[in-house]
Amino acid sequence: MVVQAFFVGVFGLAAIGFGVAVFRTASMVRSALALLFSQAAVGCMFLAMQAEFLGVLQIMMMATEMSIMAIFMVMFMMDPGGLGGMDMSHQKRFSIGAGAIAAATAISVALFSDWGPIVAEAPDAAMQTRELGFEMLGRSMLVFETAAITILTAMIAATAVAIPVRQPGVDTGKLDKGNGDKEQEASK
Amino acid sequence: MTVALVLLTLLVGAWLLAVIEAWLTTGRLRPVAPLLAGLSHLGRESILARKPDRLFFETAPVLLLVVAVLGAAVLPLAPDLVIADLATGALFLNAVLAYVLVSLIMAGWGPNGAYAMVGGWRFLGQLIAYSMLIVMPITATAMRAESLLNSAIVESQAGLWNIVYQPLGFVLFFIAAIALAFRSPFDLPTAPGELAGGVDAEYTGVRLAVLRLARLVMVITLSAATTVFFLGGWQGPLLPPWAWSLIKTLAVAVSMLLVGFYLPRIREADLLGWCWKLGIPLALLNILIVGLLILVVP
Amino acid sequence: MTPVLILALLTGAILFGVGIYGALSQTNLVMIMMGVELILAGALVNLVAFWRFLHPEVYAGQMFVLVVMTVMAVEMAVGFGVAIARFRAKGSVEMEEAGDLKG
Amino acid sequence: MSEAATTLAGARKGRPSILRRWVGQALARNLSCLVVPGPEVALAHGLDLAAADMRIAATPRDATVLLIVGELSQKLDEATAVLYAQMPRPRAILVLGGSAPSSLPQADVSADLSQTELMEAATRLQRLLAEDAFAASPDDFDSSILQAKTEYVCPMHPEVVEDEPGSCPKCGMDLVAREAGGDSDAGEHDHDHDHEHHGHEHDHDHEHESEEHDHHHAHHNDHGQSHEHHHDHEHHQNHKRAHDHEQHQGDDDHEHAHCHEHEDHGHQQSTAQEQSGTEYICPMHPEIRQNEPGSCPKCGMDLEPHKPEEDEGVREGVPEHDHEHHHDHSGHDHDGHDHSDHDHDSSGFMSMVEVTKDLPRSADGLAMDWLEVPFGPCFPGLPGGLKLTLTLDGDGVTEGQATSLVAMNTSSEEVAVETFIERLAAAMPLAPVSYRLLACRAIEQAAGLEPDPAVERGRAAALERERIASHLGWLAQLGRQLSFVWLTRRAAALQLETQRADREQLVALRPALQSLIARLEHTPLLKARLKGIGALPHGSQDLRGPVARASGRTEDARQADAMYRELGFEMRAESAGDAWARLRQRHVEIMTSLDLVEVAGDPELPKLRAIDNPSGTGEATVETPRGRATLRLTQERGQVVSVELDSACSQHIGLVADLVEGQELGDALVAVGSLDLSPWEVTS
Repeated sequence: MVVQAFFVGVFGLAAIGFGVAVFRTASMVRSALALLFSQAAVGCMFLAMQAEFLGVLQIMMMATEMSIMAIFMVMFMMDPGGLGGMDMSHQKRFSIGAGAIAAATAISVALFSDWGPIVAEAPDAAMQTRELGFEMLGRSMLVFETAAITILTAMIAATAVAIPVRQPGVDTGKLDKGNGDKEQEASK
Repeated sequence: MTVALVLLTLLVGAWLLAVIEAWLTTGRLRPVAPLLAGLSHLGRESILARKPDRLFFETAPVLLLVVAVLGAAVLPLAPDLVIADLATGALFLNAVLAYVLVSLIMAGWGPNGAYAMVGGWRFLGQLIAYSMLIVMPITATAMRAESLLNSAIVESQAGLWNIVYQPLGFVLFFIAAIALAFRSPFDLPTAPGELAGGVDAEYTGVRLAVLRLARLVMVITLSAATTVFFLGGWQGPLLPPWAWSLIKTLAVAVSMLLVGFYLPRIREADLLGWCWKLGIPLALLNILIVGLLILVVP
Repeated sequence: MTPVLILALLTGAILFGVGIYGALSQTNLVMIMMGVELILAGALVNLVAFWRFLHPEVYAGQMFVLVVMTVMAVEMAVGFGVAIARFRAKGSVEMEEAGDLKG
Repeated sequence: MSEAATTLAGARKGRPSILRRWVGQALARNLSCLVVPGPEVALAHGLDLAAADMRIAATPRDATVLLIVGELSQKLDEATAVLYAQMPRPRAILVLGGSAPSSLPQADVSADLSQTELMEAATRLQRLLAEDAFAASPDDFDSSILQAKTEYVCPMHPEVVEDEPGSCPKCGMDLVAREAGGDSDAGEHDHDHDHEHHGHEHDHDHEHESEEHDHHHAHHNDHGQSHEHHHDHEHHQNHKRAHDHEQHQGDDDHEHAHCHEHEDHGHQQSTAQEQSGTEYICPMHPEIRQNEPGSCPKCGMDLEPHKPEEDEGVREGVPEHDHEHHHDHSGHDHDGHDHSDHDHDSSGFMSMVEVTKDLPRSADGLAMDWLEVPFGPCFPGLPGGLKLTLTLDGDGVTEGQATSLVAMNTSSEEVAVETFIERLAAAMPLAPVSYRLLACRAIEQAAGLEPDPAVERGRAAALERERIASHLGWLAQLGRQLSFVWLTRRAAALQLETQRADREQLVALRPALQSLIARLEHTPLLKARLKGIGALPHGSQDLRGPVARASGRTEDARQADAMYRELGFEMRAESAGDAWARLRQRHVEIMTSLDLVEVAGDPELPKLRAIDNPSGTGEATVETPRGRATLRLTQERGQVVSVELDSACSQHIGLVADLVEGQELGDALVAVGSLDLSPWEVTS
C-alpha cells in the first residue's frame, strides 16, 4: 500500500509537472512531447494502480497521438521553434482563475466526500484483461460498438473536412497520419 | 541473472549483425571491425549542432536504446528466461515500439538541421502506417493463444508454428519490423543518398555510437519478437530452448539485413500507399481468417 | 479513507485545473486541444482510481476508461480536421482571428 | 610527399595516453573516408578504396579521412574546407594527385593517382593515425571561409535585420541570430555559443574545436553537405522573398513610414500607459467597450486595456493591427522594458493571417513555410561537384536549380596542342578518353588529315569501352543514391575491371554484365522507384545521349560516323523518357558497346597523329557516354588559340529545374541522378 502510494504520488507529480510544462515552453515540439510524457505518466499511474491493460494502452496510444500533435503544432504555429519568444496566450488572469477554481472544487470534493469502504485487493492482470474482454464483448457490447462507430465516423468526417476541394494528393500522406492512431485504437 | 543473459544476447546479436553488415558492404569479414568502430567513436570528439534543442539531441539516442532493450524485456527466450512476462506482454511490446517514433522525432528536431528534420517527420508517417502491421498480426497471434502473455503465445504454437498457421500475418509482421527498425529498404529517415544520413546526420562520437548500437539492438529485438510470435519461440528438438531462440532470432535478423542488401530504397509514396491500401486490409483479413480458423478448427 | 485514492483524485483534480487553464488561455487551436487532452487525462485518472479502490469487480469502470480514450482520439481527429480546413481557408488557426465563428 | 607533417592536421589535443593509443589504432584500422569530389570520380580514376581497406563514409560526421582525388576548382576547394571542418577529430587529409587545396591545412599524406600509390598511402596514413592521432599540440584549422557575420532578424518580419540583438520594431518579438555570409567578424554570438558547447563536450580541451564547428555551421547554407541551421529563420526568409517578388514592395516602405512617426510619440504613449486615453474592451467581443476595467457582460471575461487608435487598427484590419503592435512595443523599447512580460497578452497578439497570407501555397493548398536546402557539392547520391539547391516544402520540392562548382572554363590562352589534349582529358575525370579523342580529332581535322581507319578502329573501341565503364559507374551511383548496396558493389567492381580491359577481357565480362542487367531489370521495387520519374517536359530541346535516346529521339553522333557504320552499329532507343527508360537505355548501350568492341578489336588510347600543317580551324564531334560533344578550335603554328566546346551536360543541367519541380524529395533526386550529369563537362 505504501509502495503503491509512493508510485502513484511520484507519477502523479510527473504528470502534473509535464502538464504544466506544456503551456510554459515556447517550442511547440517541446510542448507536444511534454504533453506526451504527462499522458505517459498518467499511464504509469494506471500501472501503479494495478490497471495494467489500461496503463499500457494509454502509454501506447499517446505516443502516436502526441507525435501527430507535434507535427500539427509545427504546421500551424507561426514560430514553432519558439525563437521569437512570442506569447501565444490571452486572458491569462481569467484562465488561471478558472483553472484554480475548477481544481479547487474537484479537490474539495475529493477530500470532503466519504468514499465508502476501500477494496484492498485488485484482481490480477491476466484476470483483468480476460474479464475486460468479456465485459467489452458481453454486457457493454453496445457501448463498445457505439464507440467504434463514432470513431469511424470521426475519421471519415475529419478526412472529408480536411481534404482540399481542388485536388487531393500530396496531403493524403498527412491525413493518413491523422487517421493512423484512430485506426490503431479502433483495432484495440 | 536473467537480465544479464538477455542483455548479453542483445549485445552479441548486435555485434554479429554489425560484422555481417560490414561484410556485405565492404566484402571482407572482420570480426573486430565493430569493436574498433565503437572504440574509435568513443575516442572522437562529439560535436553539438549549432543552436540545438539540447534536451532532445541528447535524449534521442538513449531513448532509442532504452526502447529497444525494454522491448526485449518482455520476450521470453526460454520458458524461464524472460525479464518480465507481463500479462499484457504483447500489447506492451507495441507500446514500447511506439516510442521509437518519439525518439526519432526528437533526433530529427534536436539538431536543428534540415536533413534531420525532414528525416524525423518522414518517420512519423512511416511508423504510424507500419505500427498497424505490427499491432494487427500480433493481435491475431494473441487470439490464437487466447492470452496476451508472450509465453502463452509461444506455447500456443506447440503443435503448429504461427508462420504456418497464419503465414499472411508473418509476412506483414516481417515487413513492418524492417520498416520499424528503419533498415533498408525502409531507411527513409536516414536515407544516405537522399538526406545524407537524415536523423543521425548531425550525430558524432559517443552519441553516434549509442545511436548505431540502438539501431542494431532494435533489429535483434524485433527479430526476437518475430521468433516469439511466429516461429514458435524456444520450441525445437534436441537443442536447449535458449539455443533455439538464439538461432531463430539471429536467422531472422540476418534475413532482414539481406533483404536490405538486395533491394533499393522504397519510394515514400509507395511506402505509405501500399501500407494503407494493401497492408492494413490484408492484416484485417488475416485477423478474420484466424478468427474463423479458431472457431471452425477445434 | 485510503491515502492512495485521495492522492489519485488530487492528481486528477490538478490535471483538470491545468487543462482548463490551457484550454482557456491558449490562442492556437492545437494548443487548446492540448488543454482538452489534459482535462480528459484528469478524468481518466479519477475513473481508474474509482474502479481500483471502490469497485474493482465491476469492469464497466474499465470499459468507461476505454470509451474516454476513444473520445480523446475522436476529439483529435475532428480537431485536426477542422484545423486543416480552417488553415486552408483562413491561413490561421488562431482563435483571436476566429471572429467569424463568434455566436 | 609531405612526410614533413608528422602530426595530423586535425589531431586532437592531449598527451598520448594508453587509451588514446588504442583509439588511435582503432581509428587507423577502420579508415572511413569522405571522398572529394565523389566516390564516382575515384572509381573513374580506377581507384578501389575497398581494396585499400577504406570505407566510404556518407557524411563528414562519419569520416576520419578526407580523401581528395585530383585537382579541385576554387569553389569546390572552399566547400571542401567546410566539409573538413565538419569532420570530428582526429581527422586526416589524404590527397591523391594534384596539390592540397589552399583553404585546407597541409595534407597529412599525399600520393599520385594510382591504385598502388593509394594502397601505400593508406598504410602510411594508418601508421600516422596510430601514432599521432593525439598530438601534444595540434595546429588549429581556421579559415576565413569559415567565418560568419552574425545578424539579428525577426522571425516574423524577415525584412527586419539588425546588427545587435533587440526586439522587432514591428511586432516586438525578440530578434534571433542568424549568420550572414561574408568574412568580416564572427560575432560575439558565435563565441558565447562556443562556451555553451564545450561546457558539455566530453573532453575538456575543445574551445577551438567547437568554435571551429560553429564557424562551419555558419556556412552550412552555402556549402557542401552541410546542414542548414535554424530552419525557422531560413524559411521565413524564404516566404519573405515570396513577399517581395509579389506585391509587397510598396507595402514595406509604407510600414517603415509608420515606424518612424510612431517611434516619436511612442515614448510618451508608453509612459502614459494607464491614462484616460485607454479604453477597455472584451477580447472576444470588440463591440463591448467602456472606460473603466470590468468584465464583459456577454462572456464575463476581463476587459483588456486598448488604446483608441489600436482598435481602429483592429477594425481596419490586419496591416494597421501590425502598426499598432509595433507602435506600443516601440514605446516599451524606449522604456527599456523587455518583451517577455505581460504586454504581449494584452495587445501583443500577432496576426497569423498577416504572417501566412502571402506564403506560397503548396500542392495541397496549405500555406507552409518553405525551406531552402543545399544538396551537394559532395552529396552521396549526387555526382560530386554538382550543387543542387532545392526549396523544400516538407518532403516535397517546390523549386530547385543545379549549378556546377567544377565547370570547365574554355579560356583561350595559347597552349601547345599536346598540352591542350592532356588538359582537356584531365579536365573531364568521368570521360577522359572521349575528350582526348575529341581533341585529337579536332586538331587533326584542323590540320586537314583524313581519318585513318586503322587508328579509328582502336579509338572507337576505346570510346566504347569508356562508355561501358561510364554507364557502370552511373549504375554504382544509382546504387549509392538508393542505398542499394549490392548494385553499388557489383557495378563498381565491373567498372574497375572494364576500365583497363582489352578486347578478350571485355568479351569475357559479357556474361557478368548480362547477369547484372537481367537482375536489375527484375529487381523488385526498382522499377516502381524509377518508373514515371523524371519524365521530361514535352518539346524540351537539345537532349543528347542516353537521355535523348531514352525518350525515343534518334540522336546519336555515331550514326554519322563511317567507322561505326563499318562496325555495323545500329542505334536502339527506348521511348518512355523516364528514369526507368534511361536505365534500360544504358543497359542496351552497354551491350551494344560490347558488341562494337568485339568487332573493332583492342582499344587504343587516342594519340595525336603526326601533323604536317599545324595551322587552321577544325571541328570534331564525338558521342561521349553522356551524349554528343562538339569541339571547335583554331590553331596556329602548333598552338591552340581559340576553343569552343559544346557538351551534352551543359544542355542537360538546364533541365534540372523542370525535373525537380513539384516532386517528392526522393523522386527529385532520382530524376536528377537519372540524367547522369557530369559537372565537369558543363561549360561555363
